Amino acid sequence: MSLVAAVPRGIVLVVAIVLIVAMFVPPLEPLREEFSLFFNIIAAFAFVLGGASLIGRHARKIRRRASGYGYSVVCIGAFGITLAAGLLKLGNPTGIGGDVTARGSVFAWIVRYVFGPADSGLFALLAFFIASAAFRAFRVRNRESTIMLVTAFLLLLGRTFLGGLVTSWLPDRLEAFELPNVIPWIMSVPLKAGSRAILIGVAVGAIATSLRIILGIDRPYRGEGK
Amino acid sequence: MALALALLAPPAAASMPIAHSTPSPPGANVVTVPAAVAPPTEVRASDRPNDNGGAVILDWQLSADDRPQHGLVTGYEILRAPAPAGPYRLLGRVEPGTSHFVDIFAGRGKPFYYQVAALAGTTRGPARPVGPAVATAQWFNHRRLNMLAFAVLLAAAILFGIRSARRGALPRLRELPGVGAVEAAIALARERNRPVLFITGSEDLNDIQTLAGLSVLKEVAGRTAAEDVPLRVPHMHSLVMTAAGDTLEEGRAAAGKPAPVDPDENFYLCDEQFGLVAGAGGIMYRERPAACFYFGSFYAEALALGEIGQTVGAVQIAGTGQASQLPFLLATCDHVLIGEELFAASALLSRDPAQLGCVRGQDLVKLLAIGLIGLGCLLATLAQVTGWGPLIPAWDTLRSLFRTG
Amino acid sequence: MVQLGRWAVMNVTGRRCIYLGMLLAVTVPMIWRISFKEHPTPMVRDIFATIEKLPKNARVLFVCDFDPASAAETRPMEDAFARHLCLRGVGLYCLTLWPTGPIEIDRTIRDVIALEFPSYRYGQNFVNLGYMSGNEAVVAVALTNFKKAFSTDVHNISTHDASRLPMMVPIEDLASFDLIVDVSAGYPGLNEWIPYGAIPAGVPIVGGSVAVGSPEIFPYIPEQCGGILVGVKGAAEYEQLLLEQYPQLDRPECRIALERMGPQTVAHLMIIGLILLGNGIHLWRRHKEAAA
Amino acid sequence: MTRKLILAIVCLALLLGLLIRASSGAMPNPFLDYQNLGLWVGAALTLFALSFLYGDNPFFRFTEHVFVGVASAYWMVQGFWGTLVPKLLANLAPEIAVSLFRMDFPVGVPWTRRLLYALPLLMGGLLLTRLHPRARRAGSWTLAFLVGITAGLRLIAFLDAGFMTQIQNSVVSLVAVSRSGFDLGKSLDAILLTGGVICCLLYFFFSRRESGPVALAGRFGLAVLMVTFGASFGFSVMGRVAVLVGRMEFLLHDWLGII
Repeated sequence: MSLVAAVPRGIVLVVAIVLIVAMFVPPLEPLREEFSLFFNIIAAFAFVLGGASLIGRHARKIRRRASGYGYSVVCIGAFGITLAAGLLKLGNPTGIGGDVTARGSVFAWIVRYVFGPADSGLFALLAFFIASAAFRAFRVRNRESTIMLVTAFLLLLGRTFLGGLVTSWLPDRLEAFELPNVIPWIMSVPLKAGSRAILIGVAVGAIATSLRIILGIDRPYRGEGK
Repeated sequence: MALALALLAPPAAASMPIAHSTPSPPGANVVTVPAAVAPPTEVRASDRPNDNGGAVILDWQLSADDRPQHGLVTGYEILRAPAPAGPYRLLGRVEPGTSHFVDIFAGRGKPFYYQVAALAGTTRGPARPVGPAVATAQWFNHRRLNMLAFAVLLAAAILFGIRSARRGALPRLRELPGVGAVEAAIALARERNRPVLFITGSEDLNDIQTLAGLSVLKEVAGRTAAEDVPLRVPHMHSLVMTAAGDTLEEGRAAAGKPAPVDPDENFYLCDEQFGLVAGAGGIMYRERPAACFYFGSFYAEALALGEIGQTVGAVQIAGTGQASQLPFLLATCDHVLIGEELFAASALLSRDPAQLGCVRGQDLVKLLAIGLIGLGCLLATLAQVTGWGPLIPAWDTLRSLFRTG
Repeated sequence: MVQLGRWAVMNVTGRRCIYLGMLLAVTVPMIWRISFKEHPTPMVRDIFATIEKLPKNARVLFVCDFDPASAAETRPMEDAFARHLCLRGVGLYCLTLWPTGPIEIDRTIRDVIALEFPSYRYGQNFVNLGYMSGNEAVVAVALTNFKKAFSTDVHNISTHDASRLPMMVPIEDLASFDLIVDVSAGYPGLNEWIPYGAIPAGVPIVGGSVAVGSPEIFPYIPEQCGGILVGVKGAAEYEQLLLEQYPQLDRPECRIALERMGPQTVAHLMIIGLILLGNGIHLWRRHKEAAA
Repeated sequence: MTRKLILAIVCLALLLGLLIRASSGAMPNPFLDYQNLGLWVGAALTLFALSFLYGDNPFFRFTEHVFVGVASAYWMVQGFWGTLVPKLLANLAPEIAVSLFRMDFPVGVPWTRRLLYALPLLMGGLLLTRLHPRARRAGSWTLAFLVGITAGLRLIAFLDAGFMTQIQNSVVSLVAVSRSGFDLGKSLDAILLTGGVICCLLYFFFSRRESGPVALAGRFGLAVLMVTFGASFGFSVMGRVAVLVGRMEFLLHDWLGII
């Protein structure tokens, strides 16, 4: 391992250790704040790479006249217009120093009438997907799937007016087993237990992964390779 | 629990001044304003501990005229000066009944003198200067000593696991069928001559789950390269795309099939989750991947990706720590790695001793968590049932071990 | 690792029938305006009571952590909260941690505060602090130094400017607020504001969450979080309470969530029917296979 | 071919009908102003997006490409005006931001701060060397820097909020006492909650055997997890349907004007 190749590992080690130590040393604590800000700043630089990837991929399709290259023209066009409108604040009534989404600007129009509807339109697909997923997945197949099916069924029932009706015949003594009371119980006992255990498990996994990265066992950046 | 809490509660209520609320007869609302309101007593100014300087804490006893009802005091004014003689500048006002103020603009290392004066309407009562108080920085935050201890303990457990595995004591781990299915799915893709789609979640590189996803991608990259299966890795973040480019190269080099990354296999779509759905959905419909892998942090897009993958008949394997999206992945994918299993996937795929040892270390940490929960609950229950004096401070100490701040 | 088994791939027609059914289940009750009366749950009543007993000069941090994509669920909550808080006459400090959140704050200010409460003055009764990037890091900064995290409002007026933003004068840190109200649709949201903001500052917090994110908030209730409105149903229950307490609000724009519950109910019934149908087919097939 | 022709004629007829309805004032007229045009654009994009349910088609493909282009540019613009200018430039050289963009930043930034903020500038610059195929190595220094930040910040964050806080919340008395004395229901809840958390954690054990008491506890843990998943599935249907309702409101009310 050459010295130059060892630099990234050293950077990871130093940065991570400094940020961990900063949690316990008050004069260093502002660093944690500053460094998470640095992340966002560098992520903003990275947009150049993302843009290059997007334009490069579609430009190649256009150059090769690959099938459906017309869509690539649309994509690059939409990208270019939005980028110009936003960076130059075209038609912005508050000028170059104002809010980029100020009403009346070209960018605000695009956000409101192109970005918004397309985004929510795609989001709305989920209503259909959830129905077909429920139809396909919730079957009495084995023990696990049955438990999941029954819970989901109860929850769905409880979200409608039927929730109060199906168990209203129960005597007052068994009030606790009425659906409107069972659902909060599910949310506050088994669901709480399950989500808490997942949280703890994820925390343990995340701590271990952080350690692996700090020690250089995991290298999601280019390490010693060529 | 309520019992134990009552036992632990300091006898604060007894020292509170009790207001004599004799109802005044109608028409007797004559207010006599005395020459001055009584000043607050025992004013103390001290450096706020465990910080980076900059703050001075002021505490005082309420003015004798500050009572819950019929009190003259309408608030307190806090004044500050660089010298005992002044000039004093107003720092702030607090409501009546308040006996605490933090001056967060005290700088570092500068001595200041303070006055706390009671207010009666627009009249400011007399006040004596206190001080000097100097805000200083501490080199260690004692309130986080417990966190440091836990950090060291957890790191030691994980390092122990890694060390023993590196020395040859490979842990016996249970099989995760989802991990085995990854190889089968790649073989299927080769058989059908179709690509494999891999998505590293919708979070940026500042999420540990994304990094765990990249580790899985590294293994998948090696195996697809060995089987000559094309790979499609669309991204929601430019940084993740850049890192994934390196990951792909490393994975291939490790599998003995080094090859540069094609810009059509590792690419950026846009930073919007439904842009990922549209883009990846389009790829799924047009290129019909034989297998789709989703490893990372997912939100609403998980259901859409899984369902589109179902429609095109791909084998789907997912892993995420997002509890709220796990049900949708379970309903659409063939195999799902739940929560912590995501972080173990790359270890099980690579069979790298250090990584496997780390997974063993995670088990040790969980054992510790279970032990602490069990011990804490036992202490709390015993303290409540028996009411035995020494148990209560013991339980309280244990609870304070987990206090963060 | 869980495997529920490999599903039989549904045929295209079956899938399209389900999609069509869903479309009808949602549009038909919307066109014929089918709606049902809501019965508020204790948690929603608790949230309502928390805001109802705020004093007149209270300062409320009103966080809008959602974007237009999730607005269908969160907008009715945001509006109901804004309406209720304005009716109580409290000071509103609006902000968001979502880059696309400012659109929603502007809309609430325009359609609710400015339109229905003309006596609310900018800088005195409400202020729009806009978007700040950095997610939970912003919360952590605001915790100790609010004006460092939000140095200007959306109009680039300094938050230290006492003449133009007099309501910012008493604000030092998060503890300066009497209540945090956060309507959130994911990350960053309640799951960040509660542990990094409300708990260390000791400020009560209530809010609303999209249904999908709510199980992550439940562990905080009731100790660290006063309660959350869950999805459209929570918003509808809140609207019901508002209507009962303030009958003058009986206008269409104050019953948005109540009206949206109509298609919800029918869609839920359809999914319930689908699950029953699916299991019926499944059991019938299994029975036939066993017989064969 | 005939099928496509019929489809085109039906689409044209529909569009013509809508335009006539718009010119009569029942719907927003797209040729009146930009807002009304926007409603038509939004309605078209919504319909195109929903057309994906039928399968991949040119309308969806068009929306997909428009959306990917617009959304990536949207986030770049936000990155520039929301991060690079107010966070980097305002700390590094606020004079430029003030004179170039007429923005209201304080200019008296101390040189130590400027020096500190030269670090992200340097790292960002190094990252851009990725654009050149031969200068790529320097970019991995930036990636290492970012990964280091993530590991350093997240390790503590998960220790704090995920590990310690969750354990603290779990440490409770298993015997609940209400005003009227011992409360059986609440006590059972507490036992089930604690037992559930422990069993789920045991389920996550990687070095457990396939049988034995730990495996048994793990199976109970799995059952608890399945309840969790079922509940959150049933719970989130409402949110998904709500989005569709919102879209339908937009189409039926804002655009078509029939409800």
